[in-house]
Amino acid sequence: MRVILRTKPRKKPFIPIEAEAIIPQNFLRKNDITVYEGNKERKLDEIFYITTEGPAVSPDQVEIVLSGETGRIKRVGEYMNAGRIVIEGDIGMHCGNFMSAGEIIIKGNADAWLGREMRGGIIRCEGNASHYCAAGYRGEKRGMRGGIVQVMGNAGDFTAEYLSGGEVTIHGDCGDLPGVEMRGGTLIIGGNCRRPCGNMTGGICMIFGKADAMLPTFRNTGSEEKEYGGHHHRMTMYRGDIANRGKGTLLVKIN
Amino acid sequence: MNFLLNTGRTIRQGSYVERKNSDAYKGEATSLYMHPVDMMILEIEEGSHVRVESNQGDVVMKVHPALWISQREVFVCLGPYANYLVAPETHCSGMPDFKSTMVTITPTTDLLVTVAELMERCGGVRYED
Amino acid sequence: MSELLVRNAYVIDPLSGIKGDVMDIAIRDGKIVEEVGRNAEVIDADHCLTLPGGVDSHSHVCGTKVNFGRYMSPEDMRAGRTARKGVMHVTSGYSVPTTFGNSYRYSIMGYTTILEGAMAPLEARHTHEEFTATPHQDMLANTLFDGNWSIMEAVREKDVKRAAAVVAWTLSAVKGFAIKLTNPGGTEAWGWGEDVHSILDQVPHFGVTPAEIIETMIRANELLNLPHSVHIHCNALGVPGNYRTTLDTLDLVPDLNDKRQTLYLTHLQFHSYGGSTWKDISSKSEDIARAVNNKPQVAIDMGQIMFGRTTTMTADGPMEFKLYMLHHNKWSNHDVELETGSGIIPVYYSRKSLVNCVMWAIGLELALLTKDPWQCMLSTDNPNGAPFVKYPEIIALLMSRRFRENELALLDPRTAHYVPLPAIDRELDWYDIAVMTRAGQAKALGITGVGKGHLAPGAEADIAIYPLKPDSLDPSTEYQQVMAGFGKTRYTIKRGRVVARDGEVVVEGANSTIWTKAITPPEFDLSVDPEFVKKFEQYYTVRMSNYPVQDVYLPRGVCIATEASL
Amino acid sequence: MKIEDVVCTFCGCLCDDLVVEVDGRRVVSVENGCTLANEKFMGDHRLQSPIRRNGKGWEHISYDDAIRETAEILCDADRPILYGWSGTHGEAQSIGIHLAELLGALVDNTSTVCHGPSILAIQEVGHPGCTLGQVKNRADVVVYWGTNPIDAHPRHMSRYTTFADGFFLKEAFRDRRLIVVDVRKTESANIADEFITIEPGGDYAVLSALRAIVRGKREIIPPSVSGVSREQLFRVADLLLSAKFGAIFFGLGLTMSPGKYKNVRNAIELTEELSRHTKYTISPMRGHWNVYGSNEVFTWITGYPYAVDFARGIAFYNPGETTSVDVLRRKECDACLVVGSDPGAHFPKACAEHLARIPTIQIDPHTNATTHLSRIQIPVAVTGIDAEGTAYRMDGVPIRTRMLFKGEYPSDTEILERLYTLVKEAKGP
Repeated sequence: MRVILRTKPRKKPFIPIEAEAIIPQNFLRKNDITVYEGNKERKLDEIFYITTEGPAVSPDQVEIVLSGETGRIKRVGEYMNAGRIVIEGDIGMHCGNFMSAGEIIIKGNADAWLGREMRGGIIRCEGNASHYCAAGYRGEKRGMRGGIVQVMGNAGDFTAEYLSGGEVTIHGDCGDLPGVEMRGGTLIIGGNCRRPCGNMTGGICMIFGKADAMLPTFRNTGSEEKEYGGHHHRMTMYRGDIANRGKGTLLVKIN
Repeated sequence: MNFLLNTGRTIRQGSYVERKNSDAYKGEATSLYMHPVDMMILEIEEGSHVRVESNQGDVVMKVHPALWISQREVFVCLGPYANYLVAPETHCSGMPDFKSTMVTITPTTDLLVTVAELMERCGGVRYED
Repeated sequence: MSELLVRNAYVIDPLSGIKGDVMDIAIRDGKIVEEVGRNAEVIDADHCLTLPGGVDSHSHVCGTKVNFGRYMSPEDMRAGRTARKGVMHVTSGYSVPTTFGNSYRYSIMGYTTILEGAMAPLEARHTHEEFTATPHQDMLANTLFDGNWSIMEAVREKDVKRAAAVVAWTLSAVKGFAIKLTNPGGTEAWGWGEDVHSILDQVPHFGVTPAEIIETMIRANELLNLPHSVHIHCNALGVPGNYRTTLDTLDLVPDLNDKRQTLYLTHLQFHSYGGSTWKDISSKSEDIARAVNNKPQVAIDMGQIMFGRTTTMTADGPMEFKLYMLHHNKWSNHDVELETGSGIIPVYYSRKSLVNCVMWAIGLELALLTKDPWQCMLSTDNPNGAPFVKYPEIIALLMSRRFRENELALLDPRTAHYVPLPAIDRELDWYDIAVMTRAGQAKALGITGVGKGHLAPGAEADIAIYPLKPDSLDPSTEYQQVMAGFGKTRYTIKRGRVVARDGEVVVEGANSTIWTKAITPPEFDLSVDPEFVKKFEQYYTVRMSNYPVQDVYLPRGVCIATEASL
Repeated sequence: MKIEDVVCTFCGCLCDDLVVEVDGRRVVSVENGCTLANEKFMGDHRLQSPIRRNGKGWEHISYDDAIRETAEILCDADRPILYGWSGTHGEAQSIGIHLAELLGALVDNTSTVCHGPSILAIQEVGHPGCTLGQVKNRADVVVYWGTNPIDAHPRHMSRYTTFADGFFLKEAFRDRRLIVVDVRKTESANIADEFITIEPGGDYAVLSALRAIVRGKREIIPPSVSGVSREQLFRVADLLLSAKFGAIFFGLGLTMSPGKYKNVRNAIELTEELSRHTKYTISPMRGHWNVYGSNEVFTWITGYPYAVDFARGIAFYNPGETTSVDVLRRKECDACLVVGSDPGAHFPKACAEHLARIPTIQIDPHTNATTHLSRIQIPVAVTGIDAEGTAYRMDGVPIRTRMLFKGEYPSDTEILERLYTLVKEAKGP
């Protein structure tokens, strides 16, 4: 089954829409799916033109396609456990929160908290991701625990904060403090970043661009070769964060 | 010439904080503290007006020499003038970069504006007692 | 005049000697009366278990440290959220719910009176503000004196009367209810990053021992004729081998009061550990229960832990730091000048942890081995051992050996070597539970006189009707029903008004705060005592005139005034 | 009439020892106060009556009309925000939060642009703190990091630290060591035993280095960290460790610099590391007199200290998403109520522009920058002068502010109660 959701024009286009109901399993039965526009509950067809093609008997046979002005739509794919969501343009915050299986493709940019506390499945963002990509929630000790996040463009600050499992790849640049408080999993940064892995206690972070403002509390333990983008790169290997009894591994390309 | 703009509290700003439309408040909130060496480079005197410009906008301020600040850094007390230059980006922390705005400073003969005028530039309508 | 008649209630009212009679309860203007007119509103209890409203004699629900527990834990807040609905405000939180969350959840379980376990006098105003926002329960505040400089100076001078005068002034100023000693002497030592390890350790700089503080305060309390006894959180909480400190403390207790205990020892589970390290920790519940059984002048509460996530919070700052060193999660601490301290850390009690399994067993053992239910209250030291919403499960465990066996089977198999629980057959009955959850608690707190914990004419009409029919229910096997039944009343009645029904809160509520004022002779009035006034002038950072809690903070205050024997 | 032990409602020190002389509805003199207190109590620049924007000008309106219109605006909005709260007493804050609950509004307080990042840090690692009297009576090492108390909290040093004699420190100024850390040489730095100048944005690295040093890992420290020499770092670490009771105070120098809450977290973790060796506490220098009160009241009602979104009925909290600056920057909200704050002056320009774009109503005693951005302003009494209520000092100690005289203005509580009643009627049961 393919469900196409195209946004209708809105009177107040800047008010965010919360749409955690947009996940494949909810479209199996013709439920009264609702979303929120600010503090008002709306029926799905008040916000979208809806087209449904073909049948499905299980959520993994459902594909949802979102198009139009989708940059303010939050929480799409939250708790998704099967199927596929394709976003033709940009997507709002918290896309793929707690996702455990299935696939989300974003053809534009993703707003903050992409794949927050993700457990499994794949998110692929072809544009840029904003801050806290593949990160956690305030006060919680573990962020993303499993699955794969791939960002073809750049990501903002605090990328993969509290990463505990799974693999996050940012092919472009990251902002400040990627991998901060990281405790497991793998973070790969194809481009440049600042102050990577502050306070990390575990996991592996590899930086194939430049790492500015490296923190003074990482111990250089030699070098190693790593592959990225079809090439082998010589990397300096650091252990840390020493400020925090950390046993994480940080690899930075030798330029 | 480019500078890093830092903002913070001053006792005078605090003193006039409930009189934001007064000349006293305007005087303090438009005071820009700069290292004397930078003032020499810019060829300006104490009390000279400067145009301070960031990627958000520009506003006129009055220069005061200060040895307690490093070269290439300037200080303005927190308030609407400094905030006219500060970007609203918070890095999803909720907190703007109040202490690290890149600005360009050039001498000017333009006048200082009042808080009411500044707010009008933001789309407001001035209220006068 | 409003009248209500509860008909066909299966009543257990231990303080009135009613152990399970089907009867009617008449209510007029918030009080129990002999009879009401024919126009009274009628509730048919349909032979369901009907008890006086629940009383919790030790819970952390309001005040500086509780609120900090919320403040620092957005992850806990999101674990239990409800929207505004009808008369109910928004609630958040699981282990440290918002004030309305606490109030509604307690109310749904039939609780109508709660004692906040620890209030720092300097921050009392905060506790009272939160009391007002806990609208379904009448509230009381244990007031902390464990590290109080004026008290320790009086103890050093062996001046019991002066200690009593300090207590009298302070309780009256901060609208407190009773004396609380949390790790006496230890919280002052923690002001230097130190602790006391036994009741005979010296408190740095003050030249007194915990034992001296405890003995002095017990006598001061009785000089003031306060309704409750001294309420103690013993030294060395949570330390393997600490049962000796607890036994030493029990040995200090004289028998000074014929109406109630002379010392209330709280969350005794945390104080009944044998062994010398976390590796060989064992249960010493039998030694402790034996001492309690031999001393009718003491009362205790369980401090049961239940498996899962919770937040620990106590005035015992040094203990929380030790706990932090074990858990490495987050740690807050808040020392209060001249008075006390506090600490908070989140914990997860796991069935996979032998230590936690032993702790779990000890709490139950204490309740089962204490012969007289009036001496042992049901508690989790909410939220330290578990959030209070676990009470129904604890009740079921105490009433069903089978349930305990099923649970034991899920624990670390080594547990049985360290605890006597598997050999204990006792199953508590409905009467025992009624004592341990309200009557005994009201008696221990000394608030039966203001109409709490019983249903005799003149009592406050605080009533809990549970969907449980003791005539046809066997708690030993049907423990699931017991658990469900105690989790949600059919009716919770507060001061004659139905406040919750079948799990729904139906009124906004308006509670009272109960506080004590001991009237002292003029020569013991510390508000004009030069030494005492000097404390404020020189060492406190708040002026003496700004310290007392103003009446406006107790919109419905109930003062229990006593005549001090000074 | 002279009134003693008056509570100053200016900064988070909440000094309660002022002596204020009042003549009718006028303050005649203030003793014991700092410059800021004197200005606050002696000031007399109130807005006279409610005003409403009328095209390109303004008109005076009645309180009834102002409140009714405000209720209508808020009820009509799909994403209203209620902002401010730190400049009023707890009772008013409480009504404000319940109003937000009723409206399905966002509600946020000024911590959002002061110590919000400190709260985020505390939510990650906790907060080993104490009341200020602990510091006064015990601390032999005091650190001010990214804060300039002489300007922002003028009596902090004389009441609680450097110049305050305490029980265990009879001659404070001689017995206490003072460390000041800043990017510029502030007035406070001038009297420090040790002044550390950090390159802007370098706090995080310096704190990490100090943590490693305290852990005994001196060998990995490079010769210079963010402009601070290794020698000075070692010297400072030794000084910190020599304390019997150390007290660290930090300010916006940490919360506003790059990394924001991660700087504060690092400072807290340094405190925790030091606590393994000796007694240490850390405390944020809260700005507004009752900003901490707003955090407390928010927390016991909603579970969260600031930035709470009730749009979905439940309380949702996620600073960065539900914080005022972000919401205004994204042009999300369609109405704003400001109470006890001046976002026009203290938010970035882009936020002020959005406030001008939407109906903004301000409840405040004075005209300020936000006045010009508003549609309606309702003047109220000043808490601590002609209104009273609860305030929480920066260390959590609650103090009741006093009303010095009964003036002609209604209090925030009265206005908000009326507003709440109207909204409740409009929303139905």
